[in-house]
Amino acid sequence: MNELSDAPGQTRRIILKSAVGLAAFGLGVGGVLTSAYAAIDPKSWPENAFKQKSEADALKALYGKSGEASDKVNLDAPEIAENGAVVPIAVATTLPGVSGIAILVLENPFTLAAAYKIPEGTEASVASRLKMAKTSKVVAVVEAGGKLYTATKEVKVTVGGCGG
Amino acid sequence: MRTRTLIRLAVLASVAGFATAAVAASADDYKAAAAKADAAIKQAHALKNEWTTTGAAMKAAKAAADAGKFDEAVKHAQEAEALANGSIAQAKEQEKLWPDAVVR
Amino acid sequence: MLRKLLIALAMVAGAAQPLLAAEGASDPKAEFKAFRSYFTNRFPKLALDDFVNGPYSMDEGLRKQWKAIDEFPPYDFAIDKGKAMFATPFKNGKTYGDCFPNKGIGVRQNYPQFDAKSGQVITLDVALNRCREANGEQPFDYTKDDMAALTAYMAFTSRGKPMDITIPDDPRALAAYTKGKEYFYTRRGQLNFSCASCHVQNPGNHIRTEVLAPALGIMNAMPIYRSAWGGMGTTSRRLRTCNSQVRGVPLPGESEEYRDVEYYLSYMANGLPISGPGTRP
Amino acid sequence: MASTIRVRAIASGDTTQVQSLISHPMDSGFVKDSKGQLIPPHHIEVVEFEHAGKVVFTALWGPAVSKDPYVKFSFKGAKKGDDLKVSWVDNKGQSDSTVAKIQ
Repeated sequence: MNELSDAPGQTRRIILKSAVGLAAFGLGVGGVLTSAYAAIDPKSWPENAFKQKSEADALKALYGKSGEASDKVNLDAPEIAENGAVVPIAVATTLPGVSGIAILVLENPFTLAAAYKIPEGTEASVASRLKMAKTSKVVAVVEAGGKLYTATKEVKVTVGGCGG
Repeated sequence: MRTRTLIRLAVLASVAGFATAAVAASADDYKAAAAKADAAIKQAHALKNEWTTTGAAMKAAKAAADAGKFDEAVKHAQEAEALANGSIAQAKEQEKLWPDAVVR
Repeated sequence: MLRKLLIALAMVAGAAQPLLAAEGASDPKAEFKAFRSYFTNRFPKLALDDFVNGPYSMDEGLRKQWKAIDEFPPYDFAIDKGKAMFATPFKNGKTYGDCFPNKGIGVRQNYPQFDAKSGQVITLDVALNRCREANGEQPFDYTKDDMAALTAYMAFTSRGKPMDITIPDDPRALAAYTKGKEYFYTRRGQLNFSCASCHVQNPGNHIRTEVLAPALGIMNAMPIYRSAWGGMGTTSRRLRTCNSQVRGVPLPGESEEYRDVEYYLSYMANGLPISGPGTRP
Repeated sequence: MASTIRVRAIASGDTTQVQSLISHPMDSGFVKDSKGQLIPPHHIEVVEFEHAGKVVFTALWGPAVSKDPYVKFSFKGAKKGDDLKVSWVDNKGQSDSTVAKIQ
């Protein structure tokens, strides 16, 4: 952890709160971050979207609109998760003009699990590993051509990933 | 499978124990019950075959005794004794039975 | 819920009882053959080398998730840590490598060993602590991360090498083997399960949705990164968890019983490749 | 100490496949410690992947991303030997970055 710096989280949190609206807007545009050479701009994290408890609210906070189901969105998730702590989930699409991909776990305490920005030149395909508290619908969201497209699949979880 | 009935026996024994102790128990009753349980637990320990539930019952017994609830304390101590005896019976029975399970 | 589980397991167990045993002394060679054919007969389509992948050899859905996780496994960090520890000299300038043949690289498949001097079974974990103590260092906890990282690295350098356990011509070695076998088949805990109840009689079956691993090759994957732990754990940690899961009080790490059962199971897995460090749900 | 970031970036033709694993607890804020106290949330919020001065991929993560998080994606326009910079920042303001060679 050579470059690990320990900034005061409290202060940053306050700064973040005032920047929420701006952050969400920035993501809606879905462009390249402007801080290419500098350190990451913490304000680029859409805090408000990650606080929402429903699919509709999360999508509204993240993209400012709602989605429609599409068979062009491919969601690869297991039927039964081996452990809710580590559920491999991949999303890909053949849709053109993709600018973002998000994954929602509807039964988690907060719906939005991860969002990815896909600039031009990057393929509309991403794999990651998520935590699931219990059996839930998982929603893959693709932002393409200014519209949102979704695919939904239920993943069974018997060993929850939220512990406790 | 004779051993499988052990658990049921252990539970029954603890219930029976509770029934006999239903007339308000004293600190001495608890001490006697705890001593019997401790002796059984020691034996189970020597056989390296303790059940986690035995320890939990003993802990509950001590907590109840500390709170002055001796009826409850006696009940839990008797439960612990029954569980410890179950594990002792299991260990002794398994000494003879385990070879039957070996893949040949 | 646990009662239901107990009854369900007892029922499957009854349906798949291995042949009744004749009492008597151990015959490791004959037992090895019988153990091997029990599993290959039960899973005729499974490649022999696949048994070491535990539940992933038994269930297609699990296998797919494992493959996805194994593309870049979270235990990589533990291997790195173990590698760095392994390369770091003790205060006296010596290293772990000095305690092992071939400097400790690619030797994991030869453990556990029977040690004629002490008359005991020496697992890799015990050998590592002996090495530390011989060089004036404090031993590691057998259930904690440091030991897990060291053994993970050593297993990694032995990946694919066939398990190669010997039982020397010494009555004490045979006795240790027999004790390990006894531990494996002895029912314990309030739920009245033996190791074999799950891993001989019910491999591939579910406890709720957890898939039970076959006993054949089960040690080849050690140590394991369990999602349930969120980290790498030693063989002792896994055995202690097994004990707790059947409501038995676990033994201290690397107790004689644990070492002996590892000896027995590793001998049964002779010829099967080392797959450790493994991942498990 | 070693970097918290591991990267495998492999170029094949015009496409580079990137896989990354980051050592991080990703505490969700819903798990209790051994004393029954809630462990406060501690998770990575943003991960950026840069090639030739351009951000080619950004991950925005909440507390529901697994411990030691992993991500895989592919992008075009890089070749063997190019640098790929990976950096992350978490909700406590901690951060790390590394530069990997595309293979």
